[in-house]
Amino acid sequence: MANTDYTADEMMTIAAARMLRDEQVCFVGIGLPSAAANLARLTHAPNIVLIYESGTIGTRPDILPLSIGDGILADSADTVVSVPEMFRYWLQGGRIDVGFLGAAQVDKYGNINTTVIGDYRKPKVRLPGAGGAPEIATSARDILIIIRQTPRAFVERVDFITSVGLLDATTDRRALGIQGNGPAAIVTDLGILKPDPKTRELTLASIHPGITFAQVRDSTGWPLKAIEGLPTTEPPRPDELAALRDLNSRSKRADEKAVT
Amino acid sequence: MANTDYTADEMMTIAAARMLRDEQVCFVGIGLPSAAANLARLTHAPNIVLIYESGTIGTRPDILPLSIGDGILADSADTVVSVPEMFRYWLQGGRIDVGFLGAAQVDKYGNINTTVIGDYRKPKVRLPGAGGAPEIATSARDILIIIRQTPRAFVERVDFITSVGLLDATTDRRALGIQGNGPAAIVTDLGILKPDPKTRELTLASIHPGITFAQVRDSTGWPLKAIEGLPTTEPPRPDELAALRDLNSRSKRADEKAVT
Amino acid sequence: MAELLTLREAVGKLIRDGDTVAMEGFTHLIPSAAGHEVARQRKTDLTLIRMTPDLIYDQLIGMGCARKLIFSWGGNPGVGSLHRLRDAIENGWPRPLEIEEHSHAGMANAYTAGASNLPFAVLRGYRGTDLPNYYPTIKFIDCPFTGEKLAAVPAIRPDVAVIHAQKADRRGNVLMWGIVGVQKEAVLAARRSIVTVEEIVDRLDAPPNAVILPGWVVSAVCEVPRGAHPSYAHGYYARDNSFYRAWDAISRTREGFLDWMNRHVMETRDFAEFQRSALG
Amino acid sequence: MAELLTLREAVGKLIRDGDTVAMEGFTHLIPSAAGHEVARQRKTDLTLIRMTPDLIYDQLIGMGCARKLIFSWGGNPGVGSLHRLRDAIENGWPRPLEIEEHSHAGMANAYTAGASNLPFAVLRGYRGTDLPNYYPTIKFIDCPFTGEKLAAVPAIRPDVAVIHAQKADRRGNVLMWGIVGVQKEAVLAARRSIVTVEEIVDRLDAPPNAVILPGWVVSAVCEVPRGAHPSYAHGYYARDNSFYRAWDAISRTREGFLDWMNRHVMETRDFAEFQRSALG
Repeated sequence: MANTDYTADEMMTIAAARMLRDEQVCFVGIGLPSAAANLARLTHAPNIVLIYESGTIGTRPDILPLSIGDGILADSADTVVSVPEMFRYWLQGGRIDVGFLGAAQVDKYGNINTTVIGDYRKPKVRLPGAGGAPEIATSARDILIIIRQTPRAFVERVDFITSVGLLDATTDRRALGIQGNGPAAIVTDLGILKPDPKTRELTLASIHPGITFAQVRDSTGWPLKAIEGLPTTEPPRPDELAALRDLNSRSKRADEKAVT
Repeated sequence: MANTDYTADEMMTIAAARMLRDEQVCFVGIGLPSAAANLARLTHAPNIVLIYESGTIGTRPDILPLSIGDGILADSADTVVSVPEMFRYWLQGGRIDVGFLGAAQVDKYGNINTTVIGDYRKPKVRLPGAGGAPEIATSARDILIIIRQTPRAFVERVDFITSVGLLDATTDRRALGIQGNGPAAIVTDLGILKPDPKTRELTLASIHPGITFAQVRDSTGWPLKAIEGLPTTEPPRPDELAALRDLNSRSKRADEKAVT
Repeated sequence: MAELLTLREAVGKLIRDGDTVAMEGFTHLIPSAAGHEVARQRKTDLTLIRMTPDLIYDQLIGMGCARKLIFSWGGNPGVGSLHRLRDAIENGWPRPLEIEEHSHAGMANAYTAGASNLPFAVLRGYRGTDLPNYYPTIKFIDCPFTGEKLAAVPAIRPDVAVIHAQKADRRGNVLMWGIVGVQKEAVLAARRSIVTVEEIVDRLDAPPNAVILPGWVVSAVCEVPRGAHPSYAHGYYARDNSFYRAWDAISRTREGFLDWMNRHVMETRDFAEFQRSALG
Repeated sequence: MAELLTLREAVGKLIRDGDTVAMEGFTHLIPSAAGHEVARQRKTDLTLIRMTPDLIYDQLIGMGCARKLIFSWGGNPGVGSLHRLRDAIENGWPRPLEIEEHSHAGMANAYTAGASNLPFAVLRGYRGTDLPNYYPTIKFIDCPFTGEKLAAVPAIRPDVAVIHAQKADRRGNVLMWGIVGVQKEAVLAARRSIVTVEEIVDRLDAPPNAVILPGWVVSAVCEVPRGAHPSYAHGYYARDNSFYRAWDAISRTREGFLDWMNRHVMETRDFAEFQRSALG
């Protein structure tokens, strides 16, 4: 049944791209989110509006940027604004439908850690830190997270809340005055997790072809549940795969050519 | 002695222009302040930086604008910024040496009224209101005011403080957290008034040629004092007069030509 | 996503009686044609917001469209008074006009807060002036770090913002240049927006970092050539200073004003016809 | 009024030991040459402020120039960790590094407050995150009108801001375009400033509403071609992604790092010589 002529990363990127709709305004993190968002733009969502925190609005790069502020993002944008304007008028302004984030660590309630593993004052591993994520996570209407699923990355409770997800079983985002809804889905290389409407706990909502539930459970740092009648993710369609591979190979060629 | 081949308004504008120094950064009101500031630029202060609240920075109009946002101000500027940026980064930012204002009414302590004559809720005369003046009056390092001197305009106490001068005999600007020094001089068609260093009361510091102290006193709504050994303002020099008249006639011609 | 509409359609659809409406444009790019259309459609009970009411609001106030005005400088620039504004404030004609007065800095910051989805703005302003004595919308707060006292004003969040710009493309992306005032902030602070433009073009050909409003933050774009007259549009036409002076006489009496408005605005179909009627 | 100086002169004159220094440039226009010169002149005890420390601060931290870092995202973009930054935080090498951490939104607003001469900035931020538990510089205040709780951060007011831009004219007016980050705010928030540029020209030929810093708000302008490398200058050269990747290996060990810095930075005279030495 499953076309296995694709990688787990390809499945992940394509599954994430599918969650975006045409004409949505999407605030895009660099790396996996950027790949998925641009794939959406090049397939089913040609009028999606992509925004990068470097200030580029309505950008249409024909290759994937390596950094959040590559020249191609400015060249292909409808407009470029300053970073303060981006965070004040556009993100905080409430104009973002989907905030699309990566993460180093995510917990059962979709809280994100990109700051430290271990104690903040005496970290085992020092990670890059917050960047734009804390305010993307609260100001965008909905949040999508894309991340490879491992027990180290999927933990019961993050060591440090860099960016809020759904907090915990008892604290409501609204009670803290947070405007956005928080994580709508976590797309991984194994499946798609969504918060349970009652408990807010991330629950497996779709499993990628060829993956077993045991595999997903073993890659998760809390006792993962799945929804009733767990569906299998539609495998990558040929047009999706072709578009993604074109994008990746164009990006790779451009990167090699640019070497000075 | 006095060359009388000039008008009182010419003396006023030239006396005001002389108070500006080269390379100062001057936030300019429209009308008389704009005329004086541009005259300074065209005579002894070629590198004065003129800023208008419409967002034009480093403007060098060859004719006088009729409005605060004429096209010539943008065309001849080093840069044009938005109005919020102008008030936030440039005026409030503390970058202005001299705020140059007009007024409808000014009182003994240099407080300015451009809001109402009479009671605010039941005004005898409704004036245009605050505009940029309240924050120019507090954020610029020093304030110059240019205004024709009449008993109606020079009052013991303004009906409404639109923009603070030196408040009164007892209240200190610094105590209110105001950063700028306030009025350094009021230039009129009769003379130049400056605050007494002790009492803060506006005091005649220079009298224009051909004007008597009695005239100035009768044009003032409080018992005006003069400084010891009151000097006479140097009459307009031929180069000053020529530059001012050139500027005025160029402006008049441009205005007539622009009639549609 | 911006719809390309006629101005009549846009005003009919997007501005409702009782709305709070901000028509901005700082001397430059004043949306005069849109102001006329609001009068023509006899919108009422509007709360009008604008830093400089100018002729555009003098007309709407004189026609009785407004119940309240929020502003910071209400004169005829370089000429004198706005007679209809004064008549409304001083004599309640044609109806009482509630006013809320600010400084330019206060309003510019309030628009910025609105565009930023903040409930208030902080500024070094209003200290020592009489305005805070009359308006509870001007408060003073303490800096949580230094204890300094600073002014605070509530954000401006209009129902509708109306601006004029030089160009839009067919996706409704708007480009303006020159003196750009608070127009971007006004549109971003508002729930809905109407942008009239000099022309709709295939490509904006905007320089880097130009002042652009993407079509997806604008409700309607309407092509209205010379739609800012007697204000101006940089690169298209100059300010009509003589009209500003003429307005002083037109607006001085109630009868003269009504006669002129009826003849040239209320009884014309659109701004093109107005111009033929009033300007020859 | 800006002086046209060599970079060596500018750094020597304007940056003092113990200063708080903000070197900004968001991916684009990073003032790398100026960073080298600070290391070359062995400035010490600096408090370094920068949203994204990037290679420029990895180098200064590894050379022991910094006692404190204020930042919001500290990685090698698209590559991985900043090894010198991590070594300083995790192991205190070559000296302990105090850190103060924010979000991008927090820092961008703090720069804006600095440029605006306000003591603090208000934002919808940090809610529900752990950062406020560690830093008293993140507080929550109540809106005086609505009672809503909002975050507040103190303004950034550096002693010196250092940026790179595309062009300046001989009066020191600076023009930049493309991704302009927080550079304008950084310069306006600082007491002193150094701007390195790709070229000094007779006329800027700037488009309308371009991002310009007038010469009178800049302390020194220095012509340093390719001065942003391995970052880029839009219109001049592209980002050197391969150098960012190479940095991972260069900086991984203390010895490798010191060797590279000594050879290519400390023992070269200026950025032109550095480039010949390090990049061939």
